[in-house]
Amino acid sequence: MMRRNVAIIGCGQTKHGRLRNVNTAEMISEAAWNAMEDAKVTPDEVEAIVVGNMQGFGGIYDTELWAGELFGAPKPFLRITTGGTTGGSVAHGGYYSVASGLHDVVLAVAWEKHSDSKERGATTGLAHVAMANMFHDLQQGASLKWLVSLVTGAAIGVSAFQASCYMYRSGCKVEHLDMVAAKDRRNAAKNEYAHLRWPNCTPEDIAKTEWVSYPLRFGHVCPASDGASAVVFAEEKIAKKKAERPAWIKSVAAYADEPNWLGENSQGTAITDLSEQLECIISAKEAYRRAGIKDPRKEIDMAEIYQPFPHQELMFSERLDLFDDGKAWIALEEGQTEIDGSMPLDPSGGVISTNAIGSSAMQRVLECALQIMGKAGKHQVPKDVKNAVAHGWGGSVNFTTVAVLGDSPRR
Amino acid sequence: MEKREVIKVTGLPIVAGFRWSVGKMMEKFIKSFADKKIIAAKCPKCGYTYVPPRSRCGKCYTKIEEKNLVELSGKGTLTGYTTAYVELDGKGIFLDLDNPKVIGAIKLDDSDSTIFMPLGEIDQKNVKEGIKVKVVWKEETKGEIADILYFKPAR
Amino acid sequence: MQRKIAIVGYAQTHHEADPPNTREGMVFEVAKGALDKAGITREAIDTVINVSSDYQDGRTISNLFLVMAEGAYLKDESKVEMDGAFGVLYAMMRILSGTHDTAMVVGVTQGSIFSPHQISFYTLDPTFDRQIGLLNDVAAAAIQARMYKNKYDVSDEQIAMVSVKNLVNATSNPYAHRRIPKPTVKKVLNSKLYCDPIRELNISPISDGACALILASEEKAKEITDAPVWVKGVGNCQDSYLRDRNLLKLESLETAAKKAYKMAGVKDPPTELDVAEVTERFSHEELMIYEALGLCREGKGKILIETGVTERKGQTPVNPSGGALGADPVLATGLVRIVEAAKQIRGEAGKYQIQGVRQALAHGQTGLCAQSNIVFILGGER
Amino acid sequence: MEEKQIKYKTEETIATEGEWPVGDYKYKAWKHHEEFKEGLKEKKIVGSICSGCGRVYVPPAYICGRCFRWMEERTIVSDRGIITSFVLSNPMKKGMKILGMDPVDMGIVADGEVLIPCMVKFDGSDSFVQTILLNVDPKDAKVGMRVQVVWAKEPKGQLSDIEGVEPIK
Repeated sequence: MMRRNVAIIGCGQTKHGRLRNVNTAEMISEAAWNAMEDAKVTPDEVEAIVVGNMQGFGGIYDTELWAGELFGAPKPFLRITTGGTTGGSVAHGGYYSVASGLHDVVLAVAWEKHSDSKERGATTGLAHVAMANMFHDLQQGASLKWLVSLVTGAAIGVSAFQASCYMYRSGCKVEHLDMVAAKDRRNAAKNEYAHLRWPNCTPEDIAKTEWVSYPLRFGHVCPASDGASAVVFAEEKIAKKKAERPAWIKSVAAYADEPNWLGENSQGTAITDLSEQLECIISAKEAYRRAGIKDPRKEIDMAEIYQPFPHQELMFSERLDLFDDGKAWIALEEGQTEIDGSMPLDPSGGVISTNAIGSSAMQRVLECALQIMGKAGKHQVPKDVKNAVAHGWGGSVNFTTVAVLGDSPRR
Repeated sequence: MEKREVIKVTGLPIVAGFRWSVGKMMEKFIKSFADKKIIAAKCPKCGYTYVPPRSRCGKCYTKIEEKNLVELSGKGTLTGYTTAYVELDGKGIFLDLDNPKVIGAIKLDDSDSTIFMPLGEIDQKNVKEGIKVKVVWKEETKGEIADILYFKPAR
Repeated sequence: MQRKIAIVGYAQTHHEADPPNTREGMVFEVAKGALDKAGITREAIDTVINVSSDYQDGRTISNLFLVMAEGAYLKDESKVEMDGAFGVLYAMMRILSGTHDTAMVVGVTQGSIFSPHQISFYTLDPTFDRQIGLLNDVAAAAIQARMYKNKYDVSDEQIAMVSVKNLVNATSNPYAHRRIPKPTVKKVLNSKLYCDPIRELNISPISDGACALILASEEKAKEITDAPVWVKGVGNCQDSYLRDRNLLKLESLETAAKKAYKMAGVKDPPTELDVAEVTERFSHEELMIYEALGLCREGKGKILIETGVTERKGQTPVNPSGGALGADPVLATGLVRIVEAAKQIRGEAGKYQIQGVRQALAHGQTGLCAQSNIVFILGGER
Repeated sequence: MEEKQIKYKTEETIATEGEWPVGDYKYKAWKHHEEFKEGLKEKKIVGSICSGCGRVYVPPAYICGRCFRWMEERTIVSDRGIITSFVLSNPMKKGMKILGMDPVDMGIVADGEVLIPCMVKFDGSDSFVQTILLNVDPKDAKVGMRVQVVWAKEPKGQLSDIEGVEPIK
């Protein structure tokens, strides 16, 4: 069958941070309108809208039922949510909406408004992922010491354990995590939409911050941001008409692994290495195959990786086959992953600098599109970006979204 | 194992709390309750008037700004209603109400939105679509949503 | 459509108030059941769409722990957090794009663990309506029912007749939840009054249940089954928020239906549709659905129910399975409608089989007063 | 250092409030932990074994998603295994509040104690179990370390019968 080519023709986002002068509906619509204006389309031209966020954080159920009219309702709406990967999944939904031939122009919007939660860093929302498991374990006589160790030791959830696994697997040191964090904070300083910006940040600056729980420091941790991002997808003819240099979606893939950290109600799982990330390896392979990319290390020019914690940038760059397993830290040391390096990773500053959870994986797609369209401004990488890969990560270390974007349609 | 048995899991008394920033338009709206005023946002292009006010017209997509805010009279027409004999307890259970509540769908004069507000000082038999109603304020208003007590029939 | 798509397998649980089964157990049961029905194994599925809700399940990322039970291990997986019928739309998109050839959609809700009525309250504008604290799905529907009754002079008895029809139908559906002996108008009108004019038997029950279905591209469908049910048309639309929409009509459903009809080439729904399975969370809603689907003119829904047009023996039977009033596992409900419509086409509906069904409609909805709607047209012949 | 960081913030408008009673859900679960606890009472670690792929899940799981079948068989795995991952907490301090509790005051942990939550893969299983690494200097904690279960003196058939794990001497 003939496959339809789909491109991103416009991107929009809000500034990220603590946005207390708007309500959720206004925040979402700001990003949506920015994207529509950037794409030079009116809401009448948009045929359908795909939305998503992580509902537990903002305390509103199906926000688009209330907010939808500010950016397009009445219209077909589709809500797609998959935890940390939500934004990526929403973008994939936008892509499929057009690729299916059911629609020609589709708006995809993703958001989070953490500051609406009374708890700092939306802890209840995060704990809620495993709350049913926790209640179950307590009912089954788990000790309070175990609970305390869970809450304090693993304050940032499974990521600290994952960092431990990854460091063992790759041999990288905490110093490398400091380097990643510093690089990303510097990159974020060039991105006016980022939440946490730290010009000239050095690994030494990061190393001075306190431990959250070893091996992760406060300087390694992402903020809880408010913000929204949106992109407009269009089929080939419209894309060529509306955009000077559309960012073509060459492929998407989102494979699921077994939950890495316990199953439903704390049943055992058959996984023992949190840094293996099989679902990411397979998603990347499939995405490259669908995109016709044979050698990602040569053909991919940059990547936006979902890295709320610094070891993840290294780890996922390997799982995305941009570096050998366990060797990304060497590329980091050589400066390859810097904004002007041979394989820039997260020139936008990434999730470590800006994390409006539901929107974060969408931001990766959006940032890759900006780089291809040449619209990334101060954080534009200083080379011609022909192909870029956008990554999303979430679930219980078991969901990955991958999108391959390019400067030309898939052949 | 012939049968897979199931147990119920009870939680701890944990409540997630939220404080939703209302935005500039809603802030004006709520704060103006202090002066016993109801304001609405009138689309500068199509004229559709939203109450509570908002920043974008859903009918013609025009941006609505603070200068487009208009004051309403606090009077309106009842376009629909129901008498609620039950009420959610906040945890999902419908509890019987000793005093049933009348909920009115009200279109305020010079606005196009419908708001859903309590009705008071009214005999259930006299509740009818089309009757005129008006807002009843608390004696001392503070600029919060609770300043509106209910709507009652207007003569 | 770029490709032809067919339903090739399905399964649902017995929907009950509080069955001794876990979410995982229900999902595994239907996923496996659908595969068995299609006569294929998990390996034959390319992509899996989960339909569940973080609020309904009380688990942020509700699909996360269901990956294994729904057969999505190392599959291209995603989740739609709306009615299950929207999940089918997304699965279709994935096949239509050419990326995938087969898809499984699995929807699940356990109403017993937390009330969907409470969750409906969380959809309200948090800066105003949620603060007023009066509305929820039942109260909003009551206001709508009252407006509709007054505008079109519809009686409580006529609305009760919808409940009676669907509850009678439910008694012969082994999967239905609410199976009361000999439902009558009197029983409905004597049931507990919630929000005038809505009584207990005007409201769909709160069910635990799951449903799965398998979609395949034309080529794959032909390999898998001799009796594919083709998706001939689909359309969806979401209305404005409660304050700024016309509650007297289901406008978004009308838009959705028109789109689906156009795609399927349906010109005269009352004569061309042999059966319809719709999601009527409240009995008056079904009358409004008749109108929005073009089965009758505006305000004339009451005539269809009075004259028995939508009964099993009528010209256009609606909800022969008992509909949502018979069982409402919230997010799975729209999926169940599609499955029931497909069963009618394949002649597998048992005691409630309608004779000679060639074309069927299925409807799903999300939001207060049916704010977001989706319509499918299914057909047996090519 | 702090002042070098720029964090974006806007002015505040007023806010409205609301709640979500997350503790009021009545979840359902299998009795998998009951089976696990039965074993603990006899200082045994029970897992389920898949008849398709032979993988052993600890604690018992009911469905093998790989082979897409119920797991009916149970097996006992060793109470010795290896650390696959660990983290170090900051030293516990009197006065700190965790879920509204003061763990030092309550005698759950000692003042100044560093907790070492860890993941252990028991020999003969394909899972890791999250527990606490005990009786070791935090400096000596390592991935790959051989450990054994520290059992409660009198196991009662509850999850806390496994107090943690300690290095094998």
